[in-house]
This record gives sequence, structure tokens and C-alpha cells, in this order.
Amino acid sequence: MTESILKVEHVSLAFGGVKALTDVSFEVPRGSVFSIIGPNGAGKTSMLNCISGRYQPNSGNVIFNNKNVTNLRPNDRADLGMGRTFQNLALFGHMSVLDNIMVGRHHLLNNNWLTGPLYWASNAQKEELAHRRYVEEIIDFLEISHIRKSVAGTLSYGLRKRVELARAMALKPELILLDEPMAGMNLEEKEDMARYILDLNEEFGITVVMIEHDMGVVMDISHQVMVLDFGKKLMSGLPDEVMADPHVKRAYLGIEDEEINSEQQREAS
Amino acid sequence: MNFELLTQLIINGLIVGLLYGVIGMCFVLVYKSTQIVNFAQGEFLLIGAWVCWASLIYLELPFFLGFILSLVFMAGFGVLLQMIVLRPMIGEPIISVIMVTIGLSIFFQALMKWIFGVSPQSYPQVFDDQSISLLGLNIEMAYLMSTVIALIIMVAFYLFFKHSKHGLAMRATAFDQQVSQSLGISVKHVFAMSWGIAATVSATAGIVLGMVNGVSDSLSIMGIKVFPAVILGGLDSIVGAIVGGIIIGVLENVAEFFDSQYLHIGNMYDIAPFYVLLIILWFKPYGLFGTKDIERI
Amino acid sequence: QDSVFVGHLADMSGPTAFVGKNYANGVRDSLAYINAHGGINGTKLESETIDYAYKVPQAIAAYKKWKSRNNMVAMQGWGTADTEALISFVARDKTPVFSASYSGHLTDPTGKNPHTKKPAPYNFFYGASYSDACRGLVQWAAEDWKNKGGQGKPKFTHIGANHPFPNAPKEACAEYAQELGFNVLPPVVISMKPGDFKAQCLSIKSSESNYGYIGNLGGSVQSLVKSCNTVGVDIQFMSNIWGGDKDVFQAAGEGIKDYIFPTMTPFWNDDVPGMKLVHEISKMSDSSGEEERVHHYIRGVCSTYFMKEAMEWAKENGGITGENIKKGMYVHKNWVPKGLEGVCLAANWTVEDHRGINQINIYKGNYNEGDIKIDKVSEVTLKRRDDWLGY
Amino acid sequence: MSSLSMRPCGDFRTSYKQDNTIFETKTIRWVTIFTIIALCFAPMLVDGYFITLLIQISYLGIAALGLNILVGYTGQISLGHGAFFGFGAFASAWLNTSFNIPVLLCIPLAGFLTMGVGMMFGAPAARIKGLYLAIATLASQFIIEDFFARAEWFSGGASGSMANPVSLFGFDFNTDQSFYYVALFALVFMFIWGCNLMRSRDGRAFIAVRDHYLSAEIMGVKLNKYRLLSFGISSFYAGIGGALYAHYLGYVSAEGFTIMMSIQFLAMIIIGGLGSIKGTLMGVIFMVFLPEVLASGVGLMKMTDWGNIPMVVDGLAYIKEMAIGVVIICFLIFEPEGLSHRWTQIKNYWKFYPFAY
Amino acid sequence: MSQAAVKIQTASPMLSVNNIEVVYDEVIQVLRGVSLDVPEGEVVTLLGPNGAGKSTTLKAISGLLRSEYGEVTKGDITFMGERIDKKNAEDVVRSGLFQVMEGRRIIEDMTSIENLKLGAYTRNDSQINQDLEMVFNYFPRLKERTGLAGYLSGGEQQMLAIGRALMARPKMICLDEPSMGLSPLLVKEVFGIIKKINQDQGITMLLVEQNANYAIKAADYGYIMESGKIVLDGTQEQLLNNEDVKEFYLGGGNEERKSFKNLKSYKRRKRWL
Ligand SMILES: Nc1ncnc2c1ncn2[C@@H]1O[C@H](COP(=O)(O)OP(=O)(O)OP(=O)(O)O)[C@@H](O)[C@H]1O
Ligand SMILES: Nc1ncnc2c1ncn2[C@@H]1O[C@H](COP(=O)(O)OP(=O)(O)OP(=O)(O)O)[C@@H](O)[C@H]1O
Ligand SMILES: CC(C)C[C@H](N)C(=O)O
Ligand SMILES: [Mg+2]
Ligand SMILES: [Mg+2]
Repeated sequence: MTESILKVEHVSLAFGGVKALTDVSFEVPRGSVFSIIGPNGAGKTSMLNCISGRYQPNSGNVIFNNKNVTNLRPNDRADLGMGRTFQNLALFGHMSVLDNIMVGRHHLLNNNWLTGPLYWASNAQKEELAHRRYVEEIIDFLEISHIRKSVAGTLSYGLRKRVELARAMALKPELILLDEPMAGMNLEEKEDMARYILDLNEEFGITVVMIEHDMGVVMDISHQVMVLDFGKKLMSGLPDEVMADPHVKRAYLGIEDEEINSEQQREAS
Repeated sequence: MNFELLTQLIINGLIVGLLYGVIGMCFVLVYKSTQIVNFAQGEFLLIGAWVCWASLIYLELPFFLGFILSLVFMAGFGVLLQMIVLRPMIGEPIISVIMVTIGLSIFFQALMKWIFGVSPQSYPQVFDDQSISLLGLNIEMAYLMSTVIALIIMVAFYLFFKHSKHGLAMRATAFDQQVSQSLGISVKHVFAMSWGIAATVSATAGIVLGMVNGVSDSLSIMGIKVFPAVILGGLDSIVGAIVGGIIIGVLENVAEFFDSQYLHIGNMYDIAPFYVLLIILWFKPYGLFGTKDIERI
Repeated sequence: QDSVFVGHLADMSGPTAFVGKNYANGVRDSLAYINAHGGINGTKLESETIDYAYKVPQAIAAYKKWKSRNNMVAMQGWGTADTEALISFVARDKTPVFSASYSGHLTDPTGKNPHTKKPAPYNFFYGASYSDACRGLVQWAAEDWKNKGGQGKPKFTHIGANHPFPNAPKEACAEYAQELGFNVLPPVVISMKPGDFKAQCLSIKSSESNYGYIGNLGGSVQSLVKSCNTVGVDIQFMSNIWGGDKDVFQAAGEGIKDYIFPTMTPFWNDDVPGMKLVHEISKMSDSSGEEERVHHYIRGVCSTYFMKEAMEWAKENGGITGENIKKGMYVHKNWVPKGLEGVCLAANWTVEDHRGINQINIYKGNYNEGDIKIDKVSEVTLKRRDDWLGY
Repeated sequence: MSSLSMRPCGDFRTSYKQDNTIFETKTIRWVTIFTIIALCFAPMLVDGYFITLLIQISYLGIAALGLNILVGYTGQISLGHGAFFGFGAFASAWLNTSFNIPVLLCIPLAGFLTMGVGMMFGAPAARIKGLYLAIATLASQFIIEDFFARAEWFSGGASGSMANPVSLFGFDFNTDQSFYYVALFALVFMFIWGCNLMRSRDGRAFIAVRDHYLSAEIMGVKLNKYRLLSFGISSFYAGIGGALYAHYLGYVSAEGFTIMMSIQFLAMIIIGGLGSIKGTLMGVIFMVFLPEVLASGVGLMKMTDWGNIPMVVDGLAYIKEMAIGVVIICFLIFEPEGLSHRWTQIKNYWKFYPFAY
Repeated sequence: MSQAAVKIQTASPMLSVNNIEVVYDEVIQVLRGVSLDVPEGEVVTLLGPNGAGKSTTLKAISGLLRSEYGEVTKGDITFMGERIDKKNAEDVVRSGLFQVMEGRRIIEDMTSIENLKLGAYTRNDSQINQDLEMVFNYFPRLKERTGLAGYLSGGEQQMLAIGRALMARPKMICLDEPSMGLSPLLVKEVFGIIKKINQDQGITMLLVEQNANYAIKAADYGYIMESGKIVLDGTQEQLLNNEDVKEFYLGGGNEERKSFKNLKSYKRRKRWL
């Protein structure tokens, strides 16, 4: 776990007067679960956007797999093996769940607007079916086979989150960026989600960068935690170290030093 | 270079453009509150113009009485139309609603032909002097009237959207009808209000055009003709509509100047605005004053 | 045969309804009248009028319907777009079409002229072609210039929309104008829809053109005249056949002065022998017979009556079929339908030349405080030049 | 529709291949094949008038499907489809007469030529979105229309241009009955092409771009490429439809391809259902038959007693137009998502029958 | 229809939902006979897994179903003695029942202040500016962000949505997952605010939440819903002491809290259905 898959170097980003990020640097070791926490509006999502290419940092570099990707379009980064989910659901609302996930395979498919329509004549059909098989595996893995044919837009919130995860996995990413994957879920579903994240990290070997407000989850499953506050990197380290930091406790968790006990910790979950 | 001709053309463009702006404002108003692009806008003009014409010819009212009467009629018409046809469409996909306005345009086009015939008609003389001279160019009085009206309407709109809570409500409705309802905004009232106002203002423009060019069913083409103006200014900007209108008006005339003096391509008057529109949109994808969509994930 | 079918395509609600309605009424009333008075020497004349609103696909559908369901032998048509679209169908089906589209190239049935792209053997129309009418007008203009004592070369401008119908005579007419010593200026484009044409009028004004041919009709003519009056243009307007009639004067009102337009028939109130029949015919749709009809109506009557007599000939000579009707069009010389003397001009169609009419009557119209005054100013008969056939 | 009652209640597919077919069930597939075979015999069964309408449905249907790919599937409204349709018509005639390319080859070539032009005018789509883009396409409508009237070398200018009939091995498809087969083949071919497109990679990318272009891009879809491509494909369809139209009529005139035609295409796909291939066909059939049905209604009126009163007779023309408007409005009020949506609802109902709810 | 029938009968409740069924798109049935009561001045919470129909219930109450092709096909809803199930959404709001919709749903192309002012759309008094200050007091961050609301971060938008409800000064607020996407500190604060408003201003609350811990503690009474039915209800203590609730909603029953890391996939949940 020494080699780092993602390096963020001195990234700054401002929108007009609002400084969303100021000189943030960090490294994500390959194969790890890396969490970003911080108060609302701290710039966590903006950081993810810089990594996945939605935003161009005003300065600084993003290095993915030893390649400087700072100036690449988002779709090129997907080609390189970067997948993500979104804080505000961003599924293709009118497509079936299956098609949503198939879109994730987009960059791995070769048929195009000329060969695709020739379906039986070209090898489009073969290809589609082969990838379909892979997608079915993901569907099984995430236990969403019962809604395979449902239209994504009519699903409940929690299921949509899961479909998003499936779609990101279909990209066959080496790095997956998750923006609040557990928001809006109850305990049980969070447990499921945590299990999926761990499995995809352990079994599929995908590196995970995750933003999450649920401290229980963050503490339990991440290898490293970084704290952002007002666009600046406050600290990073092992989950326990970060939790123990008095500043984090006050500004983020809202816990007064004296009243730390297990009861409180459970409450935060 | 024939500077005299050029100045005259530019003045002409300014004045005609202002009228485009007024029609454009109706588009903007409806769009701003309902997200609907009203393809029946031209027919609103037409109906207004015919109603006024009929009140002058058949009822033999004095002009200003007939004018006011038509405006009142059109306000009612707009509200009624909204109630009968557009209200059931609240919450439906915008594109379907736009299609409904196309259906309305087909319907009223035919209805007007049926009632008033297919021959163009002129208004009785309204002003003692039909035209006055402005910097060497003769301009119809009706245009001056429309200029004044346009300015008044514009200021009124501006204040309305800036400072009244109805203005806010209209914008909210346009953004998300469901949320607006959840805030207690009556989507129906907002729609009725904007269609009523749009119909009334359109009628003003229709009457002015009728006085200048005569009334005939093809007056409704104005509904399409002002599209470039509206887009140029930005679909949701009242000020933009006026500015866009003036730019298109001047552009047409300048194009005519170069065409007739040098290029001799013909038809530049009608086509040049579209070329320029494409170029401007390339650099300013939301027109000159339109608000950008929020692109955020 | 105890009955034959004639289809009638009309635009009564579409973009050319302004004149289309008048013409269509003429055709429809005539068909009804003929039927009420013995049909084609005893053969019943069935007909149907379809308002296709100037939409080509609808026109074709109507044509096919008549062809396959009614066994149509001839058709009364209307506009440029549909007539042209049907050229090859009617040639193949051998169905003569009498249209109101007067494009020059419809007059070349065999494709003799190099300009002709596709011969139109089954197309006929009553009247001078757009090109010939325009030629007649410039010929008059040349005279007029001389009479007025104009100095130097007069200037000529074609004014109209960039559409097939106004453009049809553009080149042919410009060529002849040049031949007659005109200085032909670049054409001015105004749209078919009414609008504010002050910009175009300003450029006409600055070009100091003397004669302007108007290719448009209806509302846009009226707008043009008004706009040009406002900016004060001094030009002699000459319109095409659809651009000048009582309705235009009525609509334009005060301000229309010395407006020149051609006709192919006399007017409603003219004292000519055949006008009685026209008045009778009009009672088919207006029992009082008093409604004043414009000259397009009368042209519709002529168009129908030429067809009727050709059908009569066909009945005598092998039966009323499309082919025989076409033949029937060629048998008479200086042909005027019976009962319409003085109304329809004497026509000559030949196998190789479908320019039935080569005479243009030129009128001048004025609107004076509610009075419309129309005077005949000239009568031009054009030569049948070979290079003008189908052009 | 009779097929519905035979639909199996559950989902009995066992392989991905079966799951991926165009037809949801075997029954539907057989009904479709049977319909196509039946259509092959149409010229023997119905008269020329019907054949014309069917031909009309074919060429308009192909073009409308193109528009649906652009509007319904990619979410970019176009108001210039009529002009592209016209461009295809002129292009095919022009290729045939100027270069002596056989007509059968000219039709696809015209498609590709139109595709190029469509992409040229679609280029702003890379930057412009939504209604702004719609109006930019309105500009292309007027610019192209003006071009038709002006480009003598291409369109024949005012006199229009002639188009030769389709011919194959010396046989001319110049009657309605024979041309019908060309049109039918084209229709079936283009629709299958469309179905396949939509269930393969690029079709999905179109929908992704429509539903959420930001996340589509992050999923690896090249935004601008697909925005442009959908213009290209839609114009390709328009071009093919236009070319068929040209060779059917034998003559193309600049007059027909107006903004009204573009709007009519839009009406077809909205009424049929945006983003639905079978909806497109339903919409086209609806819009082709509507005026015809109303016209025969008018014809019937005329046979009655007061059909001779001139006021009524003249009025009928307008009543017909008004009825078209009213039918469109009512239709959308009661079926705002188009015919295909009603179809899906009926299907869902049967699927859950007798346990609807 | 378990314990729902034996509810403690107070005076007539402010809001009562009686046995409603909801169908989407004419065929998809989501609610199968849901009944619940919200007494005046209390906080009632509605819990349940994803897709249970909680949001649907709230939309049925506030009349917002229609714009999603949904329909109440059976049962009735009364608010302060008046039937509201057939009422328009805007009339429901005017009668004093305000809903904060799931997923923030702010007007993105307006500024925060404009959004807040819209919250007060139905009000005609002059207190609006004071209330603005009150909201900014609760959420000082909003005051700093003067740009368009669409550019706010997720949490900031959530604050705005809650603030907007406060601006309406309704008699009752239905909150759909108010804590979603908020940082732990803010979650705490928001529930504090909810309690405070309830106590200070006497606003009745119906709270749909995933964060069961906070929700139950903030509520006087709670309902648990699964697959479109109410499966359990009870007072705060009843719920807190219910073994099932403890295990499935609060985490950890009798045993110690498990680490997320050690959960195994064979763990299958128990359902009431
Ligand atoms: N496109 C943008 N334009 C303007 N401001 C922006 C934009 N994107 C983000 N911001 C601002 O940058 C700041 C950081 O936003 P960001 O979404 O990264 O926060 P976050 O850490 O993800 O917060 P949360 O936990 O609430 O989601 C916010 O104050 C937000 O208003
Ligand atoms: N507009 C709609 N059309 C069809 N089905 C819908 C629609 N909205 C919701 N549903 C379905 O109704 C069920 C309940 O949805 P609802 O949103 O009420 O659940 P929820 O309890 O709020 O879940 P969550 O906690 O995930 O928000 C889901 O199965 C969903 O798929
Ligand atoms: C008035 C014209 C536009 C109609 C005419 N019959 C034509 O040639 O098309
Ligand atoms: Mg965020
Ligand atoms: Mg919910």
C-alpha cells in the first residue's frame, strides 16, 4: 500500500469571491479507502469535482496513475479508470436501471452508430451481450436484480444511490469516488452500503475515495481520513487520530471534549 | 458610401426594433413564468389587431376607445385561454405544452380567416398626420405611439419582476411547478396572470402593426420573426428582449443597406439577422442578458 | 358515359387564399353551372373541390384519390408548388390539368426550348404566362417612358419574395427589359408576408428606379405601397396578375396611386356580351347575383369553360378521356367559349405551343377618397417568339 | 393490438439475448412480421389513394424518426427539420442529374450529404442548449430555405429540379404501386436501424446526454461528439426521407419546405411520443390521416342539404383547419406524453392483470 | 393494521390520515391503507426503509402527488377538521400545512434571500424581515453566500430548505429527511432547532427521517412504515424500548454496537411483513 494511485498537488479553486479550495494536497494509496470529511460547504464535493474533471482547478495538479490529468475532459478520465457517484442523484432518469449501468460500459464498448444498428451483421450483438453479462454480475453483487427493468427515475432514493454505485462500478474503475453514499439511508441500508464498499475495495481491488458525514461509517471502514474546513486541508491521518483531534471534534462533530463516550459515538451514527 | 441612406435606415431599424422588443417581451413574460415558448404569440397579435379593427369599423368607436376595449378584451381572452386550454396542461412536459400552443396557433389562424376573411384591411385614419419627419426620415405616427407604450410597459415589467412577490412567484413557477405549489404559490393564478398580460401587450403591438401595414392573417408571422430578437437578448430577460429587438431591427436595415448598395445578394434583410444570431450565440450561448443554467453536480 | 369526374384543387384557407378563394369560386360555380345546364352535352359533370391549403402532400393525396376512386378525366388546379409536383403524374396518367400557375415553362409541351427541364404535355392554363405578362408590362413601360418624355435609359427593378412564384418571370423579363433599352437594377426582395418594407423602399428610393415589377400578392403588396408612400418613393409600380385587383385597392386605401396591373379578362361591370353568363354563373353561390367578383373569378370561369368545350369535342370524337380532352384543346383557332364572347380572350393552343393567350390588357388603378377608379391604359399583344416558348 | 391479450403474465425469458430483442414478446414479433408481410400485399388490396397515403407515411415517418432521435432521445429541439428534409430531396435529385449516379445510390448519398449539412448547422449544439438551440435551428431553417431559392446550380432555383424515378436493373419504379415497395423497404430498414441504434452503445449515449449530460460526461460519454452526432443522424434520416419524396414526385420545388413543415414534424413526434420509435410511427400515421379524415368529413357535409349554402361550404375549409388545431390540443390535454405512453399503460395494465394495483 | 387501531385517543388530532391508498400512473400502487394521526403541538416521526412510501405519504398529505401522476384512490386526510385530500397543494399550504420536500428542491436560479422570501409567499405581515434574521441566526452560513442558490453546497441547500419552511410560519410542517447530507454538528443543531420551534412557536411537526436515533428522540410519537403499510407505532419510550426497533433502526439491540467493518453479508434482516 505504498504506491499512490492519486496525487493531488496544491489544488486551489475559487468561484468569484468564494474560495472553495485553497492549496489542498494529498495522496491516496492504491487499494485503500480514503475518506474526506468536513463541515457543509467545506469544499469536499468541489475537491471530487476537480479530481473527476467537472471543475478545472485554478492552480495545482491532479495526478492519476502517474499521469497528469489536470487538463483532461471528464470522459477521458473515465477512460483511464475513474468512476464516481454524486451527492445529488445524477442517474439517467428515463432509462431502465440496466441501461443506466450499461452506460457505464460505454468506453469499453466498440460498436458505434454505424455498426451498432447493423446489430446482427456486425459483432455488436455479441459485444453487447458480453458486456451485459458483466453488468449482470454487478447487479447481482449489489442485489438490485429485482429492479433491473425499472425506470431509474421512479425508484426510491436509497435504491437510486445503489444504482449509481453500480453504474460507477460498470466503468471498471481503478479509483472510485463516492459523494455521500449513505445519505438518506437508514441504519440497515448503511450497513449494506458499507459492506458493498468494503467488498468492492477488497474483492475488486478498487481504491475508494469517499465523502461521508456518518462518522460511524467513516471510522469503521476507512484507512485514512482527511478533514477539509473552509476549503483548506485541516489535517489527515488514521481515523482514530482524526477523531481525537479537538478541533475536529468541536468544529465538525460538535462534541465537547468532556462528553466523549461511547454512547455519544453511537448517536452520531 | 451613402451616409444619408444609412442614417435613415438605422433610425428606421431603431423604431421597428423597439416594436420587436415589445412583442419579444410577451414571449419573455410567458417564458419566465411558465417555461413555455408561445408559438401562438403571432395569433395574439392578429386577434388583437382584428378586434380593434372591428370595433372601429363595425362599432364605429373612436380610436382610443376601441384600443382600450381591445386591450380589455385581450386580457380576458388570455386568461380564459389559459383556463380552458393551458390549465389542464399544468405539470405536463413542457414540450407538450409548447405543442399545444402550436395547436392554438393553427386554430386561431383558421378562425380569424373565417371570421374576418383573407383580404387585408386597413385601419381608418387615426392621427391627423399619418407620419412625421425624423432626421429626414418619414415615420408613421403609430410607431411613435408604440415607442411610448413600449417604454412604459418595459419599466412596468422591470419593476414588477424586481420588486413584487408575484414576480418572484412567476420565476419560481417557471423553475419548478411542484415546489412552487408546495410553497403555496397558485400555479394557476401565475399562469393566468402571465397569459393575460402577454395577450394584452401583444394586442398593443398587433394594433400598431395593423395601423402601419394593415391587418391580414399573415400578420401572425411576427410571432416567428421576433424569435431571433428574444434569443439574442436572452429568453428570460425583459431588458434583453428590448435590446435584442433593437439590434435585430437595426441589423435588418444595415443588412439591407449593404445588400442594396454593394452586395446585391438579395434577401439579406430577412436572412442576415439569422446569420448574426448564430454568430452571437456562439460567443454568448445564453444571449446577451439571459441567465445561465446552473451546471452543477 | 353518363358522367365524368373533374377534380378541383383550391387554396381557400392557406397562404394564397387571398386570391385563391376568388379563383376557386369561379371554377366551382362554373362546374356547378355547367352541370345544372345539361353537363357536357348530356353527360353529367361530377366534381369535388378540395381545399388543400397550398400543401403539396395533401394535393397529391387528393389527386391520387380522384384518380383511383373517381376515375378523373381532367383537373382544375391552382398553385405553382402542386402543379409542378403533379407534372409527371398527370403526364403519365394522361390527365389534363388546368391550373392557375402561370409559370412559363408549363407552356412547352414537347421540351423544344433549351430552358425547359421537363416538358409538360398535359398542363394548360388560361392566360398569359408570368413571363409574358411581365414582358407585356415592360413593353408598355418603354412606351410610357417615351410618352412622358423621359430622358436617358429608364431603370427597371424586380420586387418580390425569393420564392418560385415571384421569381418565375424574373430572368425572362429582365432580359426583355434590357432588350428594350432598360437599365435593369438588382432585384429587391420583400417577403411574401406583409411587413414593414420601409428599408427596401429606402433603397429603391436611393436607386432612383423608374419602373418596379411587383411579383408578390395580397398583404405584402399593400405593405409595400404604404411603406414606399411613407418614405416618398417615386416609382411606377407594375404588378403581376395576382397583385392587382379591387381587393388590393380596397385594402391599401388612400395612397395607392397610378398602380399598373394586367388582366386577361374584362371586369364585372364591363359591358361585354359574355358578362351576362358570368353573372348567371355567379348565382350558383350568390343567388342575388349582385356580389361583385374580381377578375380572378372570371379567369376561373374561362379556365373551366375552355375545358368544358374541349370535353364536348372529346365526347364527339371517341369519348371523354384525358387524351381526347387534350386533343380537344388543339382543334379551335382563335377560340372563345360559346357564351363568353368578350369575356375570355381568343386562345390558341397547339401541340407544340401551350401559350394559349398572348394578349395582355393593362390597367391603371387609383383610390380616391373611397372611390376606386380603374382605367384601361393599353393592350399589348406579344409576338410568339420561339425563344420565349416555355421561358 | 389483439396481441395484448396473449401476453404472458410473467417474464419468462431465459437468456440475455432474448432479453435484448426489439420485440418484447414473441407474439409482438410475429404480429409485426405478419403486418409487414400483409403490407407487401397492400397494392393488391387497396386503391391508389391508400397507397399514396402509405407512401406518405413512409417518407414522413423516416424523417420523423430522425427528428425523434434528435429531440426525443438526445433532447435537442430542432425547428429546422423541414429544411433538412428538403435538402435531402434536392441533393438526391442533384446528384442524380449532375453526376449520373443511379438513383438507388443517390438516396443514401443524399442522406450522408444532408448529414454533413445537419452537422454543420448542429455545430452550435456544442455550446448552445435547450430553447436557445431550438432557435438556432430555426435560423438554419431560414438560411437553408433561402439557399434553395437562390442556388440555381443545386436546386434549379425558381423552376425547381426534376428527379428521375428509382430504377433497378432497368426497371423503373415510377408507378405508385411499384414505388410503394421502395418506400416500404426503406421504412422497415430505417426503423430497424433506429431500433438497433437505440439498443446499442451510441443510442444509450444519446439518452444519457439527454437525461443528465454532466454525469454522462463523467461516465465516459464524449458530450460534444454525441450532441453533434445526433444532429447528423437526424439529418441523415431527414435526407433519406426527402430523397424518397423527391423521387416519388419526380419534381422538387423550393416552396414546400417551410417552417410549417418543421413544425409538422415536431407535432408528429410529440403526438406519437418523444423518445419512442413505435410512437413515431403512430404519430406520423395520426398526422397523415387527420387531414384526410377531416377532409372526407367535409366531403360528407357537402352532400347534406346545407352543404350547398356557400357560407357553410367556405366555412368548412376553415372548420377543417380549426379541427386540426383542436384535435392536437385535445389530444395533448388528454395524452400529454403521446400515444406510446398510452400504449405502455395499456401494456402495464395487462401485465399486472388481474392484479392491477 | 396492527397497533395502529389502539392509538391513544387525545382530542381530535390536527392531522389525521385515514386508511389511504396511493396509486402512481394509474397502475403502480404504493400505499396500501396507511393511517396516522398527528396531534396538535406534537412532533411525530415516520420511519421506514427506502421505498417504503414515506415521501409518498407526505406528498399525499400536501397534495403534491398530482404533479407526479399519483392519486389518492382510497381513504381520506383531514387537517384541522377539514378534508384536504382533494385540495390543491397551494390551498393546503394556505391552510397552514407546509412541506419541506425530499432532496432540498430549492429554486436554483434565485439567491438564498429570494428563496427565503418565497417561503413567506403566503404571508402578508410585516415580520418577514425579522424572520429572515431569525433564519440567518440559525444558519449563519447562508448569509455569507449571496450568489445563486444552485451553487450552494449540498448541506447549505438543505439549510436553505429548512429555513424556507420557517419563513412560512405555518401551523404544521412536514419535513422529509431534513438531516440528509448535513454534517454531524449540523444534524444536532437541526434537531435542536426542530425541537425549539416546536416548543417556542408551537408548530406541529411530522418528521420523516432515516436518522432514527435523532428522530425518535425528538418525537413524541412515531410510526414505522414498510412496503406501503404502517407496521408499528408507539410513543417515544415504546419505540426506544422495542427490541426490533433497536436492532433495525437504532443499531445494536442488546449486544454492543457492531463495527460496519465486521458485518457479514449473510446477515439477513427481519421484516414485520
Ligand atoms: N460552481 C460553483 N459556483 C459557485 N460556488 C460554488 C460552486 N461550486 C461550489 N461552490 C461553493 O463552494 C463551496 C464548497 O462547496 P462544496 O459543494 O464543495 O461543499 P461540500 O464540502 O461538498 O459541502 P456539503 O457537505 O454541504 O456537500 C460552497 O460554499 C459552494 O457554495
Ligand atoms: N412518480 C412515481 N411513479 C412511479 N412510482 C413511484 C413514483 N414515485 C415513487 N414511486 C415508487 O413508490 C415507492 C415509494 O417511494 P417513496 O419515495 O415514497 O419511498 P420513501 O419511503 O420515501 O423512500 P426513501 O427513503 O428512499 O426516500 C417506491 O417503490 C418508488 O419506486
Ligand atoms: C397567387 C399565387 C401564389 C398562386 C398562383 N396560382 C401560383 O402560381 O402559385
Ligand atoms: Mg458536497
Ligand atoms: Mg423518500
